[in-house]
Amino acid sequence: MRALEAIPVVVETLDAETGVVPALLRELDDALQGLLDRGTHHLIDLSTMPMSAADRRALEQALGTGELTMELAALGRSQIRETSFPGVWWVRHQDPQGRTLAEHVEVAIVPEIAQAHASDIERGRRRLGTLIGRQTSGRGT
Amino acid sequence: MTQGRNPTILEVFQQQGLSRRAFLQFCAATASLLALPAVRAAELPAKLGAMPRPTVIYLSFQECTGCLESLTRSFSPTIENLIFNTISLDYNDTLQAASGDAAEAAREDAMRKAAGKYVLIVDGAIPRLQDGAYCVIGGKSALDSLRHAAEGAAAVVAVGTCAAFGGIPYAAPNPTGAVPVQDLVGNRPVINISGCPPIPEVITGTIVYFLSFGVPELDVHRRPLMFYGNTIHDRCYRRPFYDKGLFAKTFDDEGARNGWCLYELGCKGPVTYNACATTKWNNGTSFPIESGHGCLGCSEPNFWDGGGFYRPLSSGFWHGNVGAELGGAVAAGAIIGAASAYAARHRQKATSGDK
Amino acid sequence: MDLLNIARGPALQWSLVVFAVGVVWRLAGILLLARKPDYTEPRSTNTWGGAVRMIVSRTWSKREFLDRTAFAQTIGYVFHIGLAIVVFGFVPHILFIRSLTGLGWPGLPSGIIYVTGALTLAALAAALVRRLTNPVLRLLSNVDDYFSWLVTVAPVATGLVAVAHLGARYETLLAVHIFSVCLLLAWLPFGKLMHSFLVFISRGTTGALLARKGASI
Amino acid sequence: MSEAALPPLETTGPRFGIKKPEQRHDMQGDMSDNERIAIAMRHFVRDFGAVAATWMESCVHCGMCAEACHFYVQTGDPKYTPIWKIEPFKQAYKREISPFSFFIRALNLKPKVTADELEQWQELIYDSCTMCGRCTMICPMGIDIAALVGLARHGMNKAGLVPHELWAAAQRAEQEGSPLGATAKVFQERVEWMGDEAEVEMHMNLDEADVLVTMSSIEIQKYPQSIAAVAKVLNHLGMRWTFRSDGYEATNFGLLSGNADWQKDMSMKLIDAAIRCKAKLLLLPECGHAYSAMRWAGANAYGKPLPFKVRHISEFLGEHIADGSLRVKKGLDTTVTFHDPCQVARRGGVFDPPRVALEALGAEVREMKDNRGMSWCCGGGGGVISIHRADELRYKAFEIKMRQVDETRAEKLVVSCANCRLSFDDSQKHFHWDKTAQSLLELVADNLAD
Repeated sequence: MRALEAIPVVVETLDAETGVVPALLRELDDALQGLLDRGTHHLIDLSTMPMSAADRRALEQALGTGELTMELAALGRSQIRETSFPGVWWVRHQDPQGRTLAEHVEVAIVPEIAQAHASDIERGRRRLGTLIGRQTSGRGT
Repeated sequence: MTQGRNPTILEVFQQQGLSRRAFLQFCAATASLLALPAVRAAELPAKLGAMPRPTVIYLSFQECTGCLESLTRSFSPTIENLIFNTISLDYNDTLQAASGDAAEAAREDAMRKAAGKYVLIVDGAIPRLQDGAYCVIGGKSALDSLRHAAEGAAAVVAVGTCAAFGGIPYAAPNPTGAVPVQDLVGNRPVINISGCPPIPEVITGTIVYFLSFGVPELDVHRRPLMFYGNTIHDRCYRRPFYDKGLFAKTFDDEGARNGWCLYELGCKGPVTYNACATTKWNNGTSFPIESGHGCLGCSEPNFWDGGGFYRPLSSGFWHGNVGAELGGAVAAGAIIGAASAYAARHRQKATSGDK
Repeated sequence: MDLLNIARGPALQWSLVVFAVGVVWRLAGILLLARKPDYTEPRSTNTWGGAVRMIVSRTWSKREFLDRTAFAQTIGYVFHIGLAIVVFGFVPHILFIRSLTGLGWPGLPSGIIYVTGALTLAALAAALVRRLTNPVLRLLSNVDDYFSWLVTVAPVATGLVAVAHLGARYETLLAVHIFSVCLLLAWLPFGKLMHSFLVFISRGTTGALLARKGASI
Repeated sequence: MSEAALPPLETTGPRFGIKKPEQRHDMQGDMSDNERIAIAMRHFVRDFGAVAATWMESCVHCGMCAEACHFYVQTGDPKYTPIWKIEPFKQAYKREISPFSFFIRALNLKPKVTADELEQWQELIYDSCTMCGRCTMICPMGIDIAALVGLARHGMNKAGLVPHELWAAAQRAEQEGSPLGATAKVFQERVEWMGDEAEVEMHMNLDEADVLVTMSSIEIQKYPQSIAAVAKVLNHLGMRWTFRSDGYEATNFGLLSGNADWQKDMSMKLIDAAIRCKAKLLLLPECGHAYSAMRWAGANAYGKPLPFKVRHISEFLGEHIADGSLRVKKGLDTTVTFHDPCQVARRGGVFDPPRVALEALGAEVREMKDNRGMSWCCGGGGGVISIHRADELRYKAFEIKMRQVDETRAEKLVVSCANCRLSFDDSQKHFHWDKTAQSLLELVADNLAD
């Protein structure tokens, strides 16, 4: 099917800033205030936002990178990166093929996805129980 | 395992060795797919997680299994597949191993157990003539099994244009008297997910939305507005060419090569509502127009009888031979005209008699 | 979608049939009336030349009349030429004509069509205002004038609304647009819009008669 | 009807015509209104051929014809819009003859025309329309409105709705051969008198001649010098010509009043006379509607092509000067402006011959702003000059012509139509204007080369 590749697909992309970044920064500022006063979480879903590539670059540049980056491998892979502003996290979820499924900017002490959840801990603890059980039974209790 | 009730979706995830974080990843992906507003997206994990794993009955009638193929995405274990696991698909005569009476008994049992709460997915149109004799499964006609299944369903999801609007079986001359689901099911909410086939993410996304938040906002054809709110034309990346008046005249001319608008090659984008231009197909790879072919309008009623896939949308839509009819009209006009002129002359002669 | 299918299918088909019957009926009804021979000695026998000359020359006012007719005539030409550009320049229209006759030609960018459509609408509105305010026109005008105006404006207005997707769903707007075209086609032969045909016949006839006498055209 | 019973004439003053009646009778016959309407519509409908029908169907109510009509332009009254003048007749056409007439009658889409509507329209069809055809020049649909008004007058005439003076003049013409009392006897006496007065050889009632010369009553009664002038010219050309007392009156009040039968009678008189004397040319005098009646309608009254040519005197003079057979001297070395009579120029197609003649006489022709086919009407044509009721309106219309003549600052004003001369003379007295309209024929006759 070499002929098909020959057809160049010219896609016109808008590569100018649309002015959405300043608005987002002001939203983050307000969310950080909410986090400090009331401990409320806030999430901005970037993938549903009409942002051009230039906007995305501008936002990344504005937020910068912080000290902590986490890598999560569960259903797919996720990168959780603290921005240069503590409490503001850049979270990207990818499917096993590496396609970005969702991208969020979260305002929280630690993003909820990073924290271990009670139900996981409890199942973990049971597994630990069976592990301990085997070791003690190994010594004939 | 908690006895006595169906496990919640979160528990199903965990039973498969997946952590809550995996579930959160799944919720984030689905929320962005459904373009849920921030408030709803935050609620999704809690709502979906706590949902007891719903029973799903998938009945196939006059269909080509294209929708199922699309739904199961047999060639790549993607996020949709997992959705597929989170819902307890208790009956699907194509996928399940069981068959014959055992399978039917299992279905009846599942329906009885989750009476009033299970989700009924219907694929394919339902023939009515000879009271459903054209489609009989296990001795029961499609007509009867749909009515019976719909009784206990929390909602009926008609997947594919056949189930939603009748599709191919419904197209002229419709020998079997096929009708869409919505013509038969009156007392249960019906959600149409039209398309031939529909986009996989649209099917699963709608089901997830329904599980979490109930029946989504529907358009005039009962299709979820979050996927069927805009026409392909309004979201098409080739729209600037339409506005500039640059059109491909054939499938391999300079216009086609430059990716110009396919309006002249019969694209039905302007009158077709679907998410192809945004969500796209095959994991966001492309959609019909992007790969050089006009939209067929497959998510709209009667698209099979829409006057030809390669005739431009604005061309006439004639029944019968235009030339002959207009010729006949001209002849008729001439005769009536001549008659009126003759009558007029006659009136004139009548007056010229007297002084 | 079925409203649209009715509009672009049977409705359009029947209105074209009515259009064809009506136009030929009216023309035949006029042209087949008695024609008296003229035995006088002609000053010129180039009557066809006179006919063509009048058809061409009457498209624009003579110098002596221009200062009194320029405004009205300009409005007239803005919407006549505007209608021509929109109807014959917009690609979907061209494709419709091609589906009917097989004839096709390259179209204009849609942007230009939208601007022209708006200008046409404005000119038609100005024409109506003039018809309602000018004493001569108020005296002359009857139901046919106002209804024919409405029937001409409707396709332009509904066309622009359809293109801009204002209000209802696109297919409903498109259906309304096509129905308005059906109304125009069906009404044309029975009202003042018949001048689209009669203008050539009337100017030609008079041009020929005057040329025969060598009188001014 | 004896001499005394005929309507009285006004013989003194600038305008020779029917005397202004104390009591106007603008309705003839004692028919009831319904009868009047019925006859009017029947006879109106009878005239309609494909051409008139095309015109009746083509009007788009654009109102531009008003901008060309001197009566509307000067008064601004919308009722003088040319196409409005035939509105009742359009109604009748639509009801009786149009392609959809059956439905229009059945559904009564166009109401029947009423008697008082017709009476109201008399002023529009006669007083305020000289049938000059200027509206025909502007109509974007090419409708010959002047011709339609002519047709409309047939219906009005049958309905007995002709203005008093026009009916009186037409009656005199039908009965005694001339609208203004120029009977055959009076004509012969005048010819003899002019023959002696101007020492010109006159020919009356020859059995055979090449040219049959006709005159208009206006010239016979008010401008008799024209009789001598035409005789001088023809003798100078050495042509075999004659007057005929059995066919001399070129004016046609049948046409002006709308009486088709009388129009035919009057035309046939001239045609028969021309045939009797085996003429090759019927020479029409300085008169406008005479040209329309004979040149462009004579053959149709006769029913087949005429065995002789028909020429207007100004056309005749121009052609013979141009081909050198008529030699004149440059006795008119001054600035001149020429008024084109509507029926001869715009409607008749005679533009250049008068100018050839004037230039041959050494005059510097200064054209008016609107001239030739676009010339403004003198306001008196189409019988309007004879209707006293229309005088105010006619004077208003004349103001345009007066202004355009003055604008040329030409020293002399020349015209080639006796009816126009009446209108110019009458208006000159009314406006105390310094210009007097002069006859082209008389100027040529006074400047023949020796």
